[in-house]
Amino acid sequence: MNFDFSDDARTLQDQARRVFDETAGPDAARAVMNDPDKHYDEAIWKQAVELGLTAIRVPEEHGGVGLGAEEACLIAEEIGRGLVPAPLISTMLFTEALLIAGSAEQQAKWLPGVADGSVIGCFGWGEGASQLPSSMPDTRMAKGGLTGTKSPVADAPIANAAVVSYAGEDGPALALVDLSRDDARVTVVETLDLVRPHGTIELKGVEAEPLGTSADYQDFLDRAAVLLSFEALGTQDAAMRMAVDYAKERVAFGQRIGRYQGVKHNAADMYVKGELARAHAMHGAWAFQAGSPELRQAAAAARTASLDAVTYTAEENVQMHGGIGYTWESNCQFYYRRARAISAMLGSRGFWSDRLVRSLENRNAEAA
Amino acid sequence: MNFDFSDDARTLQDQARRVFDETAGPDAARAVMNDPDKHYDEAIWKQAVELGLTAIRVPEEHGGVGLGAEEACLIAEEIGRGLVPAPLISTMLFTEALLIAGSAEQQAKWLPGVADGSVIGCFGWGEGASQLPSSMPDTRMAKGGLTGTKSPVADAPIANAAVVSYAGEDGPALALVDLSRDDARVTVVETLDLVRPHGTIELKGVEAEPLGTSADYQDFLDRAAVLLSFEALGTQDAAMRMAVDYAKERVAFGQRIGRYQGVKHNAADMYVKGELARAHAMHGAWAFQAGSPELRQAAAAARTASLDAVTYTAEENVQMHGGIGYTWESNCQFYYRRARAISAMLGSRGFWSDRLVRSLENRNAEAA
Amino acid sequence: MDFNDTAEEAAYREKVRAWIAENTKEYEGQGAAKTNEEFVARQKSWQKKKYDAGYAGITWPKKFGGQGKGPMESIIFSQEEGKSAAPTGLYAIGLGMCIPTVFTHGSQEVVDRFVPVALEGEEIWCQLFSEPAAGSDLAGIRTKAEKDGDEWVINGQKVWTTNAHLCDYGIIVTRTDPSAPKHKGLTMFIVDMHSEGVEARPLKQMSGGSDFNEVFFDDVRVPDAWRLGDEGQGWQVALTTLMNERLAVGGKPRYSPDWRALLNLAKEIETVLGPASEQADVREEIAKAYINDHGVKLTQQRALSALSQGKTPGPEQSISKVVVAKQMQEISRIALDLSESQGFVKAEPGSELDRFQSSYFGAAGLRIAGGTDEILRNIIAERVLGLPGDLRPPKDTPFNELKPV
Amino acid sequence: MDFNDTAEEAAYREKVRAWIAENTKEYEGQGAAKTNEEFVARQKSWQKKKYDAGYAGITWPKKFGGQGKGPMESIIFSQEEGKSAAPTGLYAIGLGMCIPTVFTHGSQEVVDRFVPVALEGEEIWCQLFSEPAAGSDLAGIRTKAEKDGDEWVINGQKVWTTNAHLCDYGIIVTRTDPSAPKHKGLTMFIVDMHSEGVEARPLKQMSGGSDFNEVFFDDVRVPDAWRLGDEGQGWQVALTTLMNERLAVGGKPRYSPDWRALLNLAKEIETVLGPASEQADVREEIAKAYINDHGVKLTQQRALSALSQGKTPGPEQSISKVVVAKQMQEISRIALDLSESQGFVKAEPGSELDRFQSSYFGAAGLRIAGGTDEILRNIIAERVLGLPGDLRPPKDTPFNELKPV
Repeated sequence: MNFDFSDDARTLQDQARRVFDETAGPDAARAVMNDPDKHYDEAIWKQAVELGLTAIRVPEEHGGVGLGAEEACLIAEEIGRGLVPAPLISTMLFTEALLIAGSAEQQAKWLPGVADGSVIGCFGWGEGASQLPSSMPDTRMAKGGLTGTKSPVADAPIANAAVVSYAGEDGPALALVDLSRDDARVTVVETLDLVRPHGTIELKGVEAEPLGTSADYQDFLDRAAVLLSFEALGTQDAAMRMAVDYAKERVAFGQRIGRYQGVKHNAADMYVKGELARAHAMHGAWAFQAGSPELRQAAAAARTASLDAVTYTAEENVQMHGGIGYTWESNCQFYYRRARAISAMLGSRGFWSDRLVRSLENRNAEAA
Repeated sequence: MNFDFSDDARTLQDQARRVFDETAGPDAARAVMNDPDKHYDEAIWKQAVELGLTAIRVPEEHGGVGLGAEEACLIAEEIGRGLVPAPLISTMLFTEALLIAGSAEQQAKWLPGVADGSVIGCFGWGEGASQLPSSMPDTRMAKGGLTGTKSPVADAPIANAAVVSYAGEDGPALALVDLSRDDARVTVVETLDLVRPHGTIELKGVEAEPLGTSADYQDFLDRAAVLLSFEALGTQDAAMRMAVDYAKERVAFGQRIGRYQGVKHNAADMYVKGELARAHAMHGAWAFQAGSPELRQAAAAARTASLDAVTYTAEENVQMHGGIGYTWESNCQFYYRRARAISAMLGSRGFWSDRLVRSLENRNAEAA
Repeated sequence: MDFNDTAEEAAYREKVRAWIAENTKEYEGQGAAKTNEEFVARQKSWQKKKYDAGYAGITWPKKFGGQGKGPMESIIFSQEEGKSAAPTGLYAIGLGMCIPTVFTHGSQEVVDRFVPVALEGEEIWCQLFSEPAAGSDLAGIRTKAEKDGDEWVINGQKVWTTNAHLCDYGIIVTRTDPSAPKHKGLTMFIVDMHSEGVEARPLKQMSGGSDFNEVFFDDVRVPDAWRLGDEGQGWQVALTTLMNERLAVGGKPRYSPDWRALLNLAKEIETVLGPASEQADVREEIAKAYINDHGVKLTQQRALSALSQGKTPGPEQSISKVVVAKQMQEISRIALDLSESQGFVKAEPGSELDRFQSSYFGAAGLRIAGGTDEILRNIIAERVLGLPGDLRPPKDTPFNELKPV
Repeated sequence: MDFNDTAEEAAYREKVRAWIAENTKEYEGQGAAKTNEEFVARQKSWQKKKYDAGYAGITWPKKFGGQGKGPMESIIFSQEEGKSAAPTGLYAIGLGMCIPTVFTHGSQEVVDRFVPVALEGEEIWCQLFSEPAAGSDLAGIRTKAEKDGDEWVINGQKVWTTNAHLCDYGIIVTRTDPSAPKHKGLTMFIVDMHSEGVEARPLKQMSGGSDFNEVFFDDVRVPDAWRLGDEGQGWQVALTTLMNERLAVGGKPRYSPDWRALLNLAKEIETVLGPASEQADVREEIAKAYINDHGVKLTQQRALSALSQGKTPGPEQSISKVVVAKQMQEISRIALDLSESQGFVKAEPGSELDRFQSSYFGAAGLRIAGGTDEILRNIIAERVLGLPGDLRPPKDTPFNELKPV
């Protein structure tokens, strides 16, 4: 048994972390937020491409390096930690959709561009209030044309192509849309996250290709959940470190506030939630990599636990900072807002805890 | 506006508290627990009767003092605080059922005995796992004979008469059974509360009288919920005081543990939960007394909040005591066990929070 | 026990309701003020009307221009005022906290100069307490005041000052003796917000709003006659102010959504099992919201009853904010989650969802403002339950020799 | 990343599985032991078999009679042993905590005398640390040891001693110099539990069970040769023992119900809306239980991976108990609530409901045993996150001059 990432994967993670430590983080996020014309930091995107981060999962035949889920997960964690203001997570999800469900032609058309950084991808499932990732979308395909409205879609305003959910024959399924087409209309939509751009994709009979089956869609949800769990864990860890660092320095009533159990136990709770989520996320990474049937439950557990961890930590990070944490100048807001963005990316907590129990029920029934 | 109990009611409460301070409390509870032949403390019962506590709600025409809900609630609180090992709460519920739904004859037959202490009453709704106070009971009435099994019924082994729920025409309703009849079989049933006796009442066509309508039954549930909320608050307050007293004295790492925020904030949470529940319980007492239509929601809120408060406090009282709190010799166990008993007495938290929302929905719909 | 007005209360309510109805007509249908000037002008006009009609300072002693009535009258007036179109808010801190401190601790001269004008609404006041390094630990403030003849010279920075940019005067806590122990070297003054050297800058919050200010003091001079209490007695004087604050705050912000908002939102959300409002987990949250929100309201009514009977409501009041702020954060997050991806899209201003979104940010601030959850729990445990205080460094060390541990 | 056994691990597992299967036949179908003697006899026979076959002290150094293997082998053996009918438990503390302390700190003489006999199972050991006034604060113990020639005389009381009434020897922390600072006046010894003056009394728990003892020492004599470590070094020696404890505890008690138990219970409970297992609030609790329970299991596997790669698992392990104990209390309470009034009636021994009822009581103890939730959170915050310690009274005050504040 070896329940840890490989040394190679860790080395890649360290590289990414070093780069993002220098170039990304809250300051870079703030720069993008403050510039209304800037949807992302192109220099960081370029650097990430040069580092091969968009190419890790792309097979060698398509110009990538063909690495596994472990590497992708650890990179997602670093993207989360650095609040990286570039469309890396979106492009990762786009890539996974093609890997799971894309035909040889579809892969050959899009993946080389992903690997060399010329293609930014995005993924859209949402259509309005109360819809869940498992609901049948209103978006329909007829005669190769896709009609519907997907919103909010992260990074849509800067993406070249989108994978979106639509009403497949026996459940929601994925379709691929070239956003450079004139009839694919993308408008910017304002969200609670002021850094990552979001868009509405309006499709009125836009030419689009189906991408696999509805079973593929379900598998895609699992993989996406695992990747987003690692993003959440990176963000959570950064917020926790920020809180802890402040508690070590801030003085009230003559002592550093980190001495008070009220503060200390709060920090411990952040850590406990983070570690529980990390264990499930690693389980998910293993199941993803190994193609194990445990992936369904592991992914749902990882998503549920990581949303809990990042939400709690983002909220309590503000609290631990006191008044200063509530100011615009403080970096607390980036974590507070990003936690909402991660949740919106793929259905919120309630959907995933229910999916977890459904998969546990199935497993229980099989065992019986 | 005067949102406080009357001075007269407070005076009565003080009297009861003084008496129970001397005679009841954990030591008296322990004595009953340790004596397998003793179901309750007859001396305390006698004293309570002499003090008029069983007579407070009984109309003067039946030998009582005809006081209102305020007094009954405050007495219930003292019974809870003192863990009083005598069938006072059961008899109070029995009395309320007769007051709400009893005919002139029924009242004349039973209430004088309640007032002078010669009648111990009890109330039974439970019939098995998962049944709720609102479910249609299996117990049926046919030709004046009642058939069914009610269990666990608090104080049944020592009661002269029982009010039980049965399947009325349009919902659960109440019936009155004379337990001195040879064919009313009561057996002792062991529960998690080792002080208050519980029984199973087995009825096979036992002669019994209907007590009011199913609407009366619903009203009775509300009043019972308010009374039990006050019992819970008394128990909660006693457990909190026990925890706080210990935290003021116990020393660890050179200081009284009450100085640590970990302990202090826990105590504060006990207090906050207790005060919230108290406010709702007082609202319930007012609505009970005033016959206000707000009673339904106030009673459900009081019951939900008081179960939360007493459960939390009973659990954390053990925790705050550390190892000693987990011993048989410690009095912590009485509160831990009694919290379960109070819950079992009338449907647990989930039922009542749902009933609360249902009544809020109705109110909301009326307002719209 | 009686939730209804007594006969006297009902009569008073009737009287003020009629007066308010008559006198707020001009504000009806007015939108939000477009400029600071317009905002201030409306507030001033309403305060003046109240003053003229004998509804200003309802609970203040008559000798300070008040009406000498009980808290119940004051609450009744506020309730009726709240239901009307009256423009309120600007005087809450000045008349609720600052002026009571002025008339309790100021010289006769100062009282005569400031109190009537303030009550009439002519001059607006703010409270200058918190500093960047002294929030919960107010006695840790560093803003200096040094004596220079008959005047004092103030240097330093305050923060979280409500409406400082609209105010004429403020009450300020300063350190006048850094070599005295922390709590003993403080002195309080009245300061003219229009003096040279005072600069108020809006402080932008995480939510994007700017309800507060940072205020910088650069060689600002105040006359010794404007001192409140003796030199070195600033801590005691500040406690008076804070005592009044405790009575004033604690409620739920008006814009904050309650159980009803969650119920209404959940009713509109269709799930495979029917409306979300029928799901057990959502119902549980609605129940919790009612228990917390309404429980706090009932607790405040208990305190009000005590007050009106001449009893002092205890620090039991502290439960209010500790319950309300966290509840507001939870209910908002739950509503956003229930709304799924739509909950993440910036909502239409004024919509139900917008209220939840604003509250999700506002709650993070409310959990801190006026005492963090942690400080409030300490207060409850220590003052109500009698638990001992946190272990702290020695109290008698001179302030300028304090070394944080 | 690989959850499966490596080839070597699989081979080892195969080997031990076969051996265990062969050697536990005699225990199959045995009910619970009826007497202490029978209980001890079974445990002794199994330990002896393991010893003879080379499966005792798997991770111990060979020079102390161990097998010198890695933690993975030890875990594999325990896993397979756990699936069998083997009677285990009595040696967990002695061989897991006491004897490692003995062979780390005892003289050669002492090691030769005690270690092999203990490993063979002939002598049973207990750990005498906690006292009524020293639980979390172990260094606050008061049991005295005074030197008398070549012997020490022990007086005092220990508590929460597992199986003291069945044990032959124990390791005990005593205070040998009350005038030294708290942590510096301690010394550890081996004590013969059959000596005159030792009395073990069962300690009844809130749950009704008696898994622990109080042990009284009245002029009990131990030879100086049985000292573990130097005089005054007892704190350092005790830390060795506790370090081993940290590796040993943390898991969930075997009898404790998990998410599966709650799911099964909820499936059987019919509500007006169908089985309780379909209700959103119950599903949420099942999900939480899985996330906590299985998350802890996975975290332990992470630690095991680290161990087997020669890395030291950090105090990250502390999260285990803090999560598990509270989760156990919650899930049990929820199950009892779901069972309504039936959940309150003493359940059939061995039934699902009985497990929830026992766990509701057991959890209250588990939240305290081996470090309260509060202490564990402190450990996580201080040792993992590097936050500063609680402010405490001076460390160098002589123990007998300490005055609690």
